[in-house]
Amino acid sequence: MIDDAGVVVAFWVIAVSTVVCALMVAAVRNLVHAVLFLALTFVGVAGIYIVLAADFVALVQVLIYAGAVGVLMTFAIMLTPAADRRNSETIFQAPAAVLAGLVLAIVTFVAYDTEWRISGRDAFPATAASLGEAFLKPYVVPFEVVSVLLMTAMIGAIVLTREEGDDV
Amino acid sequence: MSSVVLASVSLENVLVIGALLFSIGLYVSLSKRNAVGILMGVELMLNAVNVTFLAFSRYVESPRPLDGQVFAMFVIAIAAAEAAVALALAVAVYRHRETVNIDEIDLLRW
Amino acid sequence: MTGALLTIITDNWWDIRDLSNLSGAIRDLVSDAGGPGWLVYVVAGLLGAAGIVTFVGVTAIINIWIERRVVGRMQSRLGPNRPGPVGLLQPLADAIKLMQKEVLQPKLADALVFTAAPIAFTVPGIAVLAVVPWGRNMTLASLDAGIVFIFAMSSLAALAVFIGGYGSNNKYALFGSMRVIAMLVTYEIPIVMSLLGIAMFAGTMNLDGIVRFQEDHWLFLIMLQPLAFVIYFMSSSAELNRTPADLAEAESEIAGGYHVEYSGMKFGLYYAAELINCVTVSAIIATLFLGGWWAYKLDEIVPGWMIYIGKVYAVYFLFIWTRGTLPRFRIDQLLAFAWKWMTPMALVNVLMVAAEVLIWEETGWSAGVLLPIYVVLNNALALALIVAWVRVFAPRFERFPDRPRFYSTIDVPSLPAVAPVQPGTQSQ
Amino acid sequence: MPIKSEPVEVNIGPQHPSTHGVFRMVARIDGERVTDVKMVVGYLHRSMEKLAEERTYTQNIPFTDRMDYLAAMTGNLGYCLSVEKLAGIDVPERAQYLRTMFSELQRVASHCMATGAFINDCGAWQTPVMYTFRDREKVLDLFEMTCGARITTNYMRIGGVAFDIPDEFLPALDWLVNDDLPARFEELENLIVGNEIILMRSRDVGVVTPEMAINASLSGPMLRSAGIAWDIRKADPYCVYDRMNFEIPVGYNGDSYDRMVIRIEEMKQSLRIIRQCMAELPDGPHKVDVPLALRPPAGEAYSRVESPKGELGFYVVSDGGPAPYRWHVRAPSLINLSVLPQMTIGQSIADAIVTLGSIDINVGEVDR
Repeated sequence: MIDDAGVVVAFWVIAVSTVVCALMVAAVRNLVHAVLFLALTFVGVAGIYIVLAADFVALVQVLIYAGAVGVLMTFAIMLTPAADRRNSETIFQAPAAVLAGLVLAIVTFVAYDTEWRISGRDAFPATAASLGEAFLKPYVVPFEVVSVLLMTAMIGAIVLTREEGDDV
Repeated sequence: MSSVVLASVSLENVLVIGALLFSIGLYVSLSKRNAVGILMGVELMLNAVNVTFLAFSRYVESPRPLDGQVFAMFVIAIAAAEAAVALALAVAVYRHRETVNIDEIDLLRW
Repeated sequence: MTGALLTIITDNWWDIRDLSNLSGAIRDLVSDAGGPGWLVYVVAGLLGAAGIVTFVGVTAIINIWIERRVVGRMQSRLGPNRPGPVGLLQPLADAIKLMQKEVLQPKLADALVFTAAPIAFTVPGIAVLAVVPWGRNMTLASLDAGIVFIFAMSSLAALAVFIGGYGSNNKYALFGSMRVIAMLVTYEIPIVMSLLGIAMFAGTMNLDGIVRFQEDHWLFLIMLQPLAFVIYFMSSSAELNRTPADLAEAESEIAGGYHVEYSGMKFGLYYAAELINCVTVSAIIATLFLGGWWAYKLDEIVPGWMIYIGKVYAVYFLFIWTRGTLPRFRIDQLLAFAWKWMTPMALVNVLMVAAEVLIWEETGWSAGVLLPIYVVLNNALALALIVAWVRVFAPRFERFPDRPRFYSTIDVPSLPAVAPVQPGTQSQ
Repeated sequence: MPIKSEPVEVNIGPQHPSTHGVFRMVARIDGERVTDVKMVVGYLHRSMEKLAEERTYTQNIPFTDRMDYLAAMTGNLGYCLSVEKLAGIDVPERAQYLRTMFSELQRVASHCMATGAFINDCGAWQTPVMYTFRDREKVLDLFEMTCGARITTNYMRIGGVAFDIPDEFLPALDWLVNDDLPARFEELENLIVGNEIILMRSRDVGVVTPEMAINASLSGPMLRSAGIAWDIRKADPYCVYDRMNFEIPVGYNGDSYDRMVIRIEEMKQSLRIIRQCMAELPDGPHKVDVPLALRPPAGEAYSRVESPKGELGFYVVSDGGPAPYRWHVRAPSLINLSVLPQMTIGQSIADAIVTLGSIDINVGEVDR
């Protein structure tokens, strides 16, 4: 339970603006604007992380999502022609909306229906060191697998985009 | 302070925010025409999942409460890799088909 | 309430050596007045933020003068010296001029992106200043992962520059944006790697903790990590768009790059933000490598934040110096330099630090014995690597000598005799 | 399948920090690489060659100031030489020496400008330009002392020079060429010759091969950088250059770096010539009297001088009237510029700027 009034106010402000930004991603016509709102959403989500006492994850979120993925997406948009920069919907708009609403309803129902085993503990103390420990002790195998995956993804991305017959 | 509605943030509140983000992401990824737009929806959903992970990590009784954060980190790492590959795919598809509109890319082979 | 006011007066809150006295006094005032705990937090945070924003505003203004004046001296001229005493009012004149200018926006520019970019470029630079310690107990937000915060903010600034150039709908601006991204992708790696050594030695990523480490072990980390300092300085000058790596602006090539379409106060914001970012990086260097507010025994006499600002300006002077003296790299040379020199060197540095920290922890020898040895070792390594690179790997142009050859006589071909043409006979 | 990239057409100029005036270079750029360059000249065209047909021979001298406004003295000199050749006027000895001295001083001033602007194009933030400007100012001070003008000197006259040098001129010149400028050039060389970044930026950038140079009829430092020893002062001596002892620096590779160091060495050689002129300067009249409305006999004359930019030639045709029948200027800037596409295509955009800077054009002379 988080009941420090400052944090509560911060949470609601951040949460509302994050959801509004996410809605703008769905609503705006211009793909570049959508990326910008997406970056704002990422920053807002990082704010929610901070409220949830995960400041290290929040910083990584800003670094990876808002910085890297945002730039990557803008880049991808620029590599495609100007005519394709609208963010229009397909014919699946209505079914998609229905499905999304359904998911929202179910998750909300489950969230309120379930009896959660809430622990009364305080926020975590500084998490960076304990996260590092977790990565290198119990989760060392997944950690290494992720690093291999990142390497593979990097090579894969290079292979996909490079010119055929390019010797470099 | 208790007289004010919403004076505290409960697990359910965070879960609903996560659900909202997830459903927006789902809508975006299902309805958008542009491949990059779809990718945005996917990223939104991954973020929503992360919010949920961290919410459980913060609130729920557990012997190893930090596991939620560790999972979130893994999700971020994999999402970064996925974004790189997906955008490379989008660029590659554009190069072959001169479009990134999903409804025009309807052949399994070209 | 009156009692609290009295404490503020009787307490030593005016002691400028430690501004946390002031915030403590305010905290007492609020809690004595019956304010809730979070209000103290908010008030102290707002005050700190106000302080930092004030500092940023004042620095941006002073730096305009300092930079123009110092560079002027380096260029054997005076620099601004007309408005006010020794030209001190020049920044004011600049600001008034910029504010009076019409804010132009290209017709086909993306209005939202075009407007948002300068703001998004300014904010991260200021935000970083929140995590640096200004003095003992004078950190606005003592973040546990302060170094990661620095990386996160610098990547945000790059996004801002990118979208600004993209939104201008100008080819030069687009070139600038593309170069920013290429440089960001390349230089993020050496920056992260170079600061990794610092975090490993200090055992923390908290900037307060790093300063405390330097205080405890009685040395500046630049002595332990000279190579990291060189790498960080060079990469951040690339990230800051300052010569020799100001490719994204490249006045002489792409006429200003990403801010070529900006005018009036929007340009002023870019201009100020560049100076602020430079101060921010100087502040990071002063904190991580130069001991922050701590300076041996000096910080017992002089207020810590004064020492700190002094160090920040010392580093800032280095940036002005490079700007005043060096020509610019070409983009491929700069990227090659980052990939072929900085990244491997940073990796070598990280390995070296890892081994040293491991020895320190495993043997349990006292820091007083080990650290001097490490200082000597690391300095020798840095020197050896730099010299080796200059001698072995640097681009060489020995195919041709630097100096031309000289001829005192030349073969004169005999000029053919031409019959004079009478005027009027020529065809028009 | 290759990447379908769209080449971008970028207007470098007419308003651009590095085009040294209103010169426009329409570059087609693929990524950072220049694939095509179109040059557009004429923004500064003032139709001087046509205007000259309406003015007397003496009235035309100011036009030559305003062609290469960074080297007005050599412009004056070339024109006066051609008219003297046409009219058969002998110039007094003292005037010959003064002309040599001033055209060498002008070469120092112009090369200072060229070197500083070139380093500026390499991206140094105006520091070298300020240093070289400081030296150039001192030369211009001497011009002002002699003829009252700094840039558009209008000093040479048909049959001599406009004014004799004042008494305080020679001591000032002595200080400049013996004390000040050698130290300044040494400082400049310490700063830029062999500088790693400048080497990286200018070696193998904008290469002119000897064949290219001869085919395009290049001249001046552009030609000499390609390894061809050619200098009008040696090949076709005018004034008193045949009595002077000096050397011409010649490059190896024809790249931008060679052109830069050749300019620096030429400045030193100019100081050598000036010293000899000072030592040998004879007494006597500084000009011969020439009728104001000079009517040279019908005929034509071409005379050329080695201006800082290259071979500056003046072709004058007279029909016996008070004004030239036809006047044409062989402007080295324009001709040196003609190889710009060959030099820049295939390089990156940054190199193209450096190449343009190393040619040292003067748009006033390109367009006339």
